[in-house]
Amino acid sequence: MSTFGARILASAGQGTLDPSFSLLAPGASANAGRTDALFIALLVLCGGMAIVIATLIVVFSFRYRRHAVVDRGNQASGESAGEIRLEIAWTVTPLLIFLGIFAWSTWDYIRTTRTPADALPVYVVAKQWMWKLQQRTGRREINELHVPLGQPVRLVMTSQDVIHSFFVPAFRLKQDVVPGRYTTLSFTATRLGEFHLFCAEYCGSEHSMMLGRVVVMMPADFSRWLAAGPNEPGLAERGFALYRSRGCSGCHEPGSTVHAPSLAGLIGRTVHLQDGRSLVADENYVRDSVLLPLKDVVAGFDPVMPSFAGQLDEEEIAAIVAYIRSTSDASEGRR
Amino acid sequence: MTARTAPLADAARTPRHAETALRMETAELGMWVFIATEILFFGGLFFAYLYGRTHWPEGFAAAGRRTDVVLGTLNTAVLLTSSFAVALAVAAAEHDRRRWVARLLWLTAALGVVFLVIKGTEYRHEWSEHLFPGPGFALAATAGAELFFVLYFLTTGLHALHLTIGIVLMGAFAAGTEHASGWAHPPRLQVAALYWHFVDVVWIFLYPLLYLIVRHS
Amino acid sequence: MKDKPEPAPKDFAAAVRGLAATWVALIALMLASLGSAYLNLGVGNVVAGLVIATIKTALVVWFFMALRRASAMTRIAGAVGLATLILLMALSFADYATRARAPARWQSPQQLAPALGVGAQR
Amino acid sequence: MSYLDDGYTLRSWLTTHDHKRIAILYAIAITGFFFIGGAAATLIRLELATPAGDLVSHDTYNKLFTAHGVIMVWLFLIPSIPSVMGNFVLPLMIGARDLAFPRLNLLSWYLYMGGGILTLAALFLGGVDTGWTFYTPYSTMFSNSYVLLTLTGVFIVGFSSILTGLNFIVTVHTLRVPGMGWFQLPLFVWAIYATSAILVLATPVLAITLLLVAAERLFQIGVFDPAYGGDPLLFQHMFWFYSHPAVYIMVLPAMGLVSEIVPCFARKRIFGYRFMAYAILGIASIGFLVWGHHMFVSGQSMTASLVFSLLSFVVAVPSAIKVFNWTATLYKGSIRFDAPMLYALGFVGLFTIGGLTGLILAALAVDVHLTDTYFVVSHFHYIMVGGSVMAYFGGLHFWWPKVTGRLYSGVWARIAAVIMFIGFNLTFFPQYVLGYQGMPRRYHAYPPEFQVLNILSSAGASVLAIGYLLPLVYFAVSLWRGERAGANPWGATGLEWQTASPPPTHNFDTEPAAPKTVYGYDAEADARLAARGAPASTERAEA
Repeated sequence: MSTFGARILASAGQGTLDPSFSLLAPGASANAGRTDALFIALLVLCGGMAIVIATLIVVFSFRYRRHAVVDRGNQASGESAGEIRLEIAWTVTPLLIFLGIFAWSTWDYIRTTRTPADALPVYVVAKQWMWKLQQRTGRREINELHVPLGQPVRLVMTSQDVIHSFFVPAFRLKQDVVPGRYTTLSFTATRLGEFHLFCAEYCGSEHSMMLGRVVVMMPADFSRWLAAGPNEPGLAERGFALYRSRGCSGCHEPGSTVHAPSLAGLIGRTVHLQDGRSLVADENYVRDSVLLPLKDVVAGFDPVMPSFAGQLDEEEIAAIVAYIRSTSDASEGRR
Repeated sequence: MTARTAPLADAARTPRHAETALRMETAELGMWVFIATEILFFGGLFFAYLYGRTHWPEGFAAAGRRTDVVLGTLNTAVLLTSSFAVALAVAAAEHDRRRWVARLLWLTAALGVVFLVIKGTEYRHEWSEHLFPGPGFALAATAGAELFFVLYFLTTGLHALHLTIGIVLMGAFAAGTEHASGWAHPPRLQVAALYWHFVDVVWIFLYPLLYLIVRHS
Repeated sequence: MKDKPEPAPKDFAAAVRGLAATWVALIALMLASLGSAYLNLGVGNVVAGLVIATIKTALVVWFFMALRRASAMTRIAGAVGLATLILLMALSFADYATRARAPARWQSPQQLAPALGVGAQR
Repeated sequence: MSYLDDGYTLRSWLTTHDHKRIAILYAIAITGFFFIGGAAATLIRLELATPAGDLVSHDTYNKLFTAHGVIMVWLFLIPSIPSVMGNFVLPLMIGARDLAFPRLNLLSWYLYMGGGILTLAALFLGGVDTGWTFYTPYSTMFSNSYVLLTLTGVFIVGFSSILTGLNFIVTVHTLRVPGMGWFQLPLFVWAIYATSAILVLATPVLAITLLLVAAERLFQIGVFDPAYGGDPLLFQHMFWFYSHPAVYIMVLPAMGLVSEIVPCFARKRIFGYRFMAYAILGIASIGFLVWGHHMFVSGQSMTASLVFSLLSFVVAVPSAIKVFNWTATLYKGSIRFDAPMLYALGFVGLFTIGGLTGLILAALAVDVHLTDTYFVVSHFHYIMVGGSVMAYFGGLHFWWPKVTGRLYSGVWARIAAVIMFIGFNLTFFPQYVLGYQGMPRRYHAYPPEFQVLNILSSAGASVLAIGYLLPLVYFAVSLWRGERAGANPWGATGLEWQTASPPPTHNFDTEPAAPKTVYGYDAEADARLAARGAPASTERAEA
């Protein structure tokens, strides 16, 4: 941890109790600039309003203090028409301003959540009190995430126990990691360096120790780093091995005797269900289908698939999902 | 709601309080506000039910078939009749038929007890059929079925608790009316009856949601 | 909705007749509700069940609970409770109806045993 | 005979049905809880003075912030202004002799004490570490602490809130003095009325939610637990359905209080009375529609987030109206700066900052960065401590002469107000910056670059603590040998000032007449009086 601390200090260029901190920590992702711009605009607006109100209070307090000799005349005893106009004005004006802010922030938010099609997937499993991450090639990391500069990355996250939250302040992004389902977070890093990774949702005793760092590298360095890792099979390869060894292929391969839907290119496809509903298949759908096959049966197939609940762990399911995703790279990155 | 006691001892100095009509309005409004609270209290459970029903329709259907529709319907009839009885009691009290008031209130309380006995019988059947959530739950293979029974026991259990309070209340008013106790006057009885009707209304919604999900096929 | 609260019926027999008619209607509606469950109506089953329950509630509230004789404020008190409950459900379902997927079964070991009952293993 | 002289035994206090005595019972209990919660906060700030977790262990730290949250929210803030000041002055303000259900009122206090003691018991037995939010599945299946006992305590306190709310609603409806219409009610009555509606409608949802959490912990049933088909977000929806309106439970009465104090010390009717009343109702009702803004990054759907974001902007409008109207009330007033006024003006300033930063948090794109950081911590402390607690002290200073019949040291009271204002800003303003820099909340240890601001904050907390301790001293002195206060030391117009200080047991010796207008102050006449050198505390029954 001491080297970690030293690294933080080195990268931030600050010593303990160094008063030369910057008010806004530097942003390091594509959306950080937008978020900062919106934040500063809001700060100016809100600060301006606060200053105007404070000034008025101070000026009125001084000018109309009890012993001041000042004109206090022309006070209407009831609500005059002018007063009502004033009330309406200061009701409608803030409302319009607020709606404007809403539009701006919503626009930003939608842009931030949109994931480019070529985003690099990284699977994240959170548990008390660590982050386990896995690149598509199968290279695993704990409490560290290496990403290439300038390339969109999409985190597919789930938790093994309680709710955690993946928070990288330099990216101005945060997403809760919820047990029992996948949540996603996408970003494009725009600065080289190392950045804090925090767990932002209280998760028990060592919540404040659930730290990590995000390392942004040049794409070439990243490729080298990826290749230099322990030589494990890629996540999708591992998924394919599971797909074979656990018997998925026995039914889902096109030529098999049991009639089961083909999984090739499944993710991103619209699936029509027996009960008339339809949905776009995503990681959660695959996950549900592995664990709770009878929940969403595809139209035209018998509900014969057994549940794999308790037989596959979270990381194995992630591998199978990665494999299925790899069969449909063309449609990757929807949602 | 027996706590409606503004400083009555000094009624002469507070003419506003002396008016029965106003006291009546105070107590009645208090009870309705209390009912609003209760709507939200049971509402939380209905909300959880709505979540379960929309997310696990098959599980809820499978579990819903296992409830005892005969006893459930019988119980609905019992409770509706008890509401009728207490409404009659209020009407009788308004028209000064004290003997009828007491009889009808005893009948109401008795119907409440019948309801609880039938409900207990149902619980016993469900226990023997392993429908209590927990280890050895009969429908463990069907996702969502257990959630249904969790909500089934929570809602019916809370309802039974409310009903038990109602039975005590009705019994007290019946006895109070028989002994011509001053506190068991008609306006107060009417307010107590509101509570009983509310407990009935909760059951009116529980009946289709718990017993009548899918009975065909 | 009537503007002025209705006075109590003067005649006891008339009051009893009114309440009895309400009771008969309630029992009939209950049987209708029961019957509807045995028809295959799809979503209609739920709708029928809830609509009938609402009508029954209206009958109980209006005639048994004498809301027709109550003051406007009293009516509002009940209505606001109901409206708030609908808000809770409606706005939450703005989330559930549009969320990408429902949560699924989760398979991590329990850290705590439940305080009562053995649980967990099934 | 004043209500204070109506029996001196402990029994006469513990079995009283008098709303004024029950208010005193609440005040004593609440003061105790406030300082226990404050002690937890002191330890938190001490721990955070250094980046390393060196003062207490992480488990102890987690229990400290949970204790601080649970005590301050449910045992102090929610009952503070409604149960103490609402109880004392609401019947007086509408010319009633008591609440509609006096015995129920006493029951509320016993429920509150019972729940409070259970909660404290949980803390002293070993504590709870879930955070005051009790998020599942941590609270149901992972926390190894006294969750059930705490849940029971909060559950019971919830019923106390419900009964208090019910009592106030019925009282305002049925016991107003004849001739007092809705638009002649003081705004404090409006605020308490709206607050009561929230108490009655939101608290039961909390009760059932806590019951489900307890059931889940006991039987592992799976309503909120994904392992058995439940959804942790279902808990969050139900919890925030209560807990967001609960914020308005805490701040609406404070707004009402300030609306009493500002006109009185500006000697002017409140500006835009009707709009103030509508704004109270607007906040109370729209406040029910915005809970989802606590869940922007929780994994709720994007559509839901957009809807809740929009509604959160809308709820800011009535709050803005109120700030504008308070400011406009000062215009052409004849302003006196007694202690209550200083607290009220402090409230307006701090509430404005808290409200405006709320606007920043309502913006989705920014909230994704700021939520669960110190920015949020600072925001809600500005509203609840800068806002509600400041107003609570304002009310205490405003009605102290009425409650006790004694005056306190005006100089010391003003000094305390200034110290609180400065200490508060010093404590919490740095936390906004910390939040934007990315320091997550509920962290026991933190990276060293956050230390400067944390030290500032801890230093401010010690100033704030002095501010909170000072009133204990001068109020005690006031009780012991304070000057006698007349019936109306501030020359205020409310009905509560038209009876003796302290009021007789039955409130009014003769039933008061409903005033023709509310806040009938006259700044011009007051300024003329001042020019002739009349003392500040001129007694004027009809101002």
